[in-house]
Amino acid sequence: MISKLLIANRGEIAVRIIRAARELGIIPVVVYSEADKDSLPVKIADQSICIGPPPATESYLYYQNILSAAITVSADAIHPGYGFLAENPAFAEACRALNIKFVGPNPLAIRKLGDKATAKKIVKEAGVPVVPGSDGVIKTYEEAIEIAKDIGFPIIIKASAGGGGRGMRIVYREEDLENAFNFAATEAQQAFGDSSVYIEKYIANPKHIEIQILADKHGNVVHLFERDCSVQRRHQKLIEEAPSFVLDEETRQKMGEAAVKAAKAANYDSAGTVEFLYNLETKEFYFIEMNTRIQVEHPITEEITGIDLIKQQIKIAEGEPLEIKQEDIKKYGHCIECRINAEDPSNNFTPTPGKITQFIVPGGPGVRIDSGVYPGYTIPPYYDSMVAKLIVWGKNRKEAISRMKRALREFIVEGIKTTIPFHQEVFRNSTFLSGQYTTHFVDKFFNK
Amino acid sequence: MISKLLIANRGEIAVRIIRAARELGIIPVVVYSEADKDSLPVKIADQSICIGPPPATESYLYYQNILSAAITVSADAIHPGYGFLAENPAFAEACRALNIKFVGPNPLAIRKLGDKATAKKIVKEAGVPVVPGSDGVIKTYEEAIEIAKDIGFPIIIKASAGGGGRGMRIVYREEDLENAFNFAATEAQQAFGDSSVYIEKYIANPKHIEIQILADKHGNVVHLFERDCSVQRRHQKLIEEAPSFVLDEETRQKMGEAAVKAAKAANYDSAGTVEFLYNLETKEFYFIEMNTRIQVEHPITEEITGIDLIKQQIKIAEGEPLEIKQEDIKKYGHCIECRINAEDPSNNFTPTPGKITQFIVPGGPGVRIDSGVYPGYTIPPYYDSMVAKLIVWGKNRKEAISRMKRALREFIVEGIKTTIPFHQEVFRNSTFLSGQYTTHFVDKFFNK
Amino acid sequence: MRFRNIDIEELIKLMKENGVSEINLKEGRASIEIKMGGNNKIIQAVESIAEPVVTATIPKKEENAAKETVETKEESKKEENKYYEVKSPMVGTFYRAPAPDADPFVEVGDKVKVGQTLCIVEAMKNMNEIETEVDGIVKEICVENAKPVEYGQVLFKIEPIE
Amino acid sequence: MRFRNIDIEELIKLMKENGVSEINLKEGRASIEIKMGGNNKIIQAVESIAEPVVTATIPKKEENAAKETVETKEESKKEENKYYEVKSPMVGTFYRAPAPDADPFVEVGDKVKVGQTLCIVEAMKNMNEIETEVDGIVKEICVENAKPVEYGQVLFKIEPIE
Repeated sequence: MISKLLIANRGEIAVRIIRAARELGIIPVVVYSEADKDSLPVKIADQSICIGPPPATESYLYYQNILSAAITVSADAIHPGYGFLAENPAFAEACRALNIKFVGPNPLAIRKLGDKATAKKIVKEAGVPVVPGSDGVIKTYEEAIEIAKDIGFPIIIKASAGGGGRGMRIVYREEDLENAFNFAATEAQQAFGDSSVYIEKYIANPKHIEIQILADKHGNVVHLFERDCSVQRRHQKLIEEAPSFVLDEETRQKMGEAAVKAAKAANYDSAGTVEFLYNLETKEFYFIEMNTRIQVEHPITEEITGIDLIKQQIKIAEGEPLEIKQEDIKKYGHCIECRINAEDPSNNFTPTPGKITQFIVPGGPGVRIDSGVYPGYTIPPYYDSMVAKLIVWGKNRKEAISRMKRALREFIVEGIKTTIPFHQEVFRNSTFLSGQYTTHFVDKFFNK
Repeated sequence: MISKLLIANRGEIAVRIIRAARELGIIPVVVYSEADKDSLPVKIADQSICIGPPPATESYLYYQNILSAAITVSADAIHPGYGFLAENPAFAEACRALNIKFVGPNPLAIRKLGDKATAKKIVKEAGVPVVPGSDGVIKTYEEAIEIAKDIGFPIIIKASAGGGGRGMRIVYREEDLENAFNFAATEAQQAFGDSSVYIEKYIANPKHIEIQILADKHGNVVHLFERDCSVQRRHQKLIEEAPSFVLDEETRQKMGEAAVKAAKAANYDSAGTVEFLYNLETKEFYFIEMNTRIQVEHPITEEITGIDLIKQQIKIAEGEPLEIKQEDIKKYGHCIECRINAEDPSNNFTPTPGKITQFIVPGGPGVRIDSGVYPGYTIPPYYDSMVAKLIVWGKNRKEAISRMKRALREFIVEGIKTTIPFHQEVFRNSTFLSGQYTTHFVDKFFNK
Repeated sequence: MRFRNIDIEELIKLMKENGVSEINLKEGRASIEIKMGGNNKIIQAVESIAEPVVTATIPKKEENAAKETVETKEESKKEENKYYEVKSPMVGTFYRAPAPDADPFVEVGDKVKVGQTLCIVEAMKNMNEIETEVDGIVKEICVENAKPVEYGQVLFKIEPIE
Repeated sequence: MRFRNIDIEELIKLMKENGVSEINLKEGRASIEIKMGGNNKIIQAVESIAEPVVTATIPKKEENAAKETVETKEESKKEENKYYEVKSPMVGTFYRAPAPDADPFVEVGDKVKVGQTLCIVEAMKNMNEIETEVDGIVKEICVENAKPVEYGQVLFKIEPIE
């Protein structure tokens, strides 16, 4: 059993972990950088300990002080939250060496799943679908045509060393492949000094759908349904909902089972998330990666299942077997989360750190707020720009949407600009309302 | 259909109704007294209209200005909230005469159920148990002994004109009855100038348990389980929970059915509450009265059923038939509400109006806040002392309690004293934790 | 001798020195009222008081709000001294004339006498005649005909005649 | 005779001496009302009124807090100027001596030279010697032996010697 838990994080997730620890009768201690002296987690924790100056590399990412803090306050466990050290296998190993429980999976699972190629290989062998394509680099056009025919058009050619869209070509017809292949290889050579490319099935209308899983240290794994996180801007999730409005029960079932398989294949033993690309047209899904941490959007799963994921995660770290069986996990209603950030949506989402002079959060039925700020708090410029997660439950998607609209409307934040106006626009958008939005949604409708 | 709803109330319930109205696409308009110019409902409503000076008799209780306000802003309905005009049949009649929908039951039902004797008679005839006793005044000892033998000891003798415990005698044995009867009659004569007394079965360990019902204008009535409201101080409820921890399924079923019977017998047609006295020892229950309004503690029922009672109430007022069938109403988990008041529990609960300089509400999983205040708001001295309703859900009572404790702990209110410390003490009390508390609980443990 | 943070002696001394007849401080939402002595020779003193007081007290954002309030208060107080305000005693609809085709009861510039009807506020189908309680000249009609008025809303400003 | 913090006799004396006709203090939400008796005259010394008024308006709690902060700031600034502060560069456990039975590295009053070891902070089983970066005299040892220290915590105050 854990009696004192060091929280190696800040902001809303530190507050979230304080809450879970307290409900379990565990004493929460937070670490903080000099910039976070007046933060909400420091204000409400039982104990807090300064670990360094504002830059994260010298505080929240600096193992030595964090581990030393744990030893100094006699914490018997560390919760890394998300970001910072959450998916760092070396940190997890250091905790283990110091006999401090790490609230997360075993270091080997972190390491294996942290490498995309290894992760893909593991889950593919376990029978989980991955995006079809060349298993590695393609050298010649002849190879390319063979694979393309095998997986079927459209396909996408990507630079191995790539990024940012360069060396990337989408090909819809066989007759265009040769030109495209040569073009992509040339562009890759010019951009990265390496002409290696690979081929994948191109999914024109993808949704980002992920499955929450819980795995204990005794081989038990359950899934808690999906989250649709397709409202993204530059790969940053902005709005998530659970369940997905477009998944049929059969696909939901299959995805859940695939996620459990993936977790088992990796000997996973904590709360985790298996991310899939979902083809809105064909209803096929493909493994992308597995996140070996609790996620920002975990509350929407908590709201539809009634299960407190952080408490489960802590109990797993204590070595307790899962008390929940798959057949006991039911979903009730619909939940949506809006990430309210200190960013100016009318100015390209520029961060707006500064003093929050007034902060009146929405309340009433079905509204949950996970926030690390308070009236009079100054958001420092050093870290992420999260102000609050506005989480809204309704007995169905229609009620959740009307509730989110009224909650966004009554949310009062003064002193800084936030993304509330952006969210209000999304909830007026017919594509969003239909549920048929893809990961291209924000680019398509909000790129002004 | 209602398109504009006038809210004839203030504080948290006005905010609650604004929320429900908005989620239904109805425009909420609030009335306010000069003392409530800066109140939260005025701040967040679409429209607001001043109806009078601070004293409630000249504002929130003053029909003419409220009705005139409704006409002036073209509201087609009035929601009275609780208190003020909520259970005033004449006001409901005036609304009807002006062709304004009253969000509450028909005036006749209010009138009948507002008179305790009439209400008792109606439900008794419908087969709902009432506290056994003399049906009216007892004149002689002979009459008294006959009734006492009939209903069984212990009995209580009460002054007809009574109140405050005077002229009241509990009698446990037949041989004590004559003395007690004479004594009570004499005391009643001295105290009230009227020696009339009546007899009731004495329930030594009563719980206040009430059933929430919903009745439409088409004869459909459903119940939404019970609330245990036994934590009271001077008949003011302080903490409520749903479901009750002591009720077995059979009794729950019977009480629900009795409440539906009572509502049908009174031709009730809105959200309402049937209050029962529950004998902790014998598991018998007795009708006390029916409240013909939405109640302060309605959120705990919303949380365990997922049903928004205010939205249901509004839809009923619109004439819609109930969309929910009894068999569809299920309960999930456990919910507790603490009423956080601006009162000093260390000083005999003296009200502490004044400026709230800091206000950081708890959040995270399972926490709901219904409040009418905000940071920087000054609580005026004219009305009730409610600061916030802290409503906490857990998958079972144990989780709800540990969650309530952590929520109470993280609730920060500065500038005024509140009842938070009182609540914290209750949640450490073993009698409360056992669920076996009665309406004597606060007097017994907190009367210092 | 101190009350909260106020040195009462100093306050009284100040009042005496400056001919202040009445001071009225509150803390709750910070309110100040200062009345100068006997002969009603207030003049501009009020504004210059209001200014430094407010700027000094409240955090920036609120400051502006407070300033406005104070200024409005002071302003309306000035006018209150100058003009008599006829306020609506009820919620309803404001009518300037007894009937749609009739002439208005009063126009700006009219001389009115105590008890003279200025307008009607219709509330709940009742036509309530609103009268002036001072003799004077109508300086402003603050509400448009047939518009809704709330409780306490200013309907007319009247310059009293002694 | 006292009421809360007010000496009533003194209050009465004050009123009498200064011709105050009415005083009205409250505590709940802090209110003061003072009325002067005679027909004193006004004039302009308005600004000097503003001063004490200001002190009066800020809510009590904040004022003290603000004051304290300011004071501490001023104080530590003053000391900063006077004393050099040796702060912990890491989180760990503070030891005054190289071994449990050894003598402390330094005592209050000791003269120290740049580079001289003042203490050890143990972090992750590493013994980190903390040295002074100034020549001076140890004025204060701010942490007890074997106690935990956080990042940036002041360990020693040293009066520099030129």
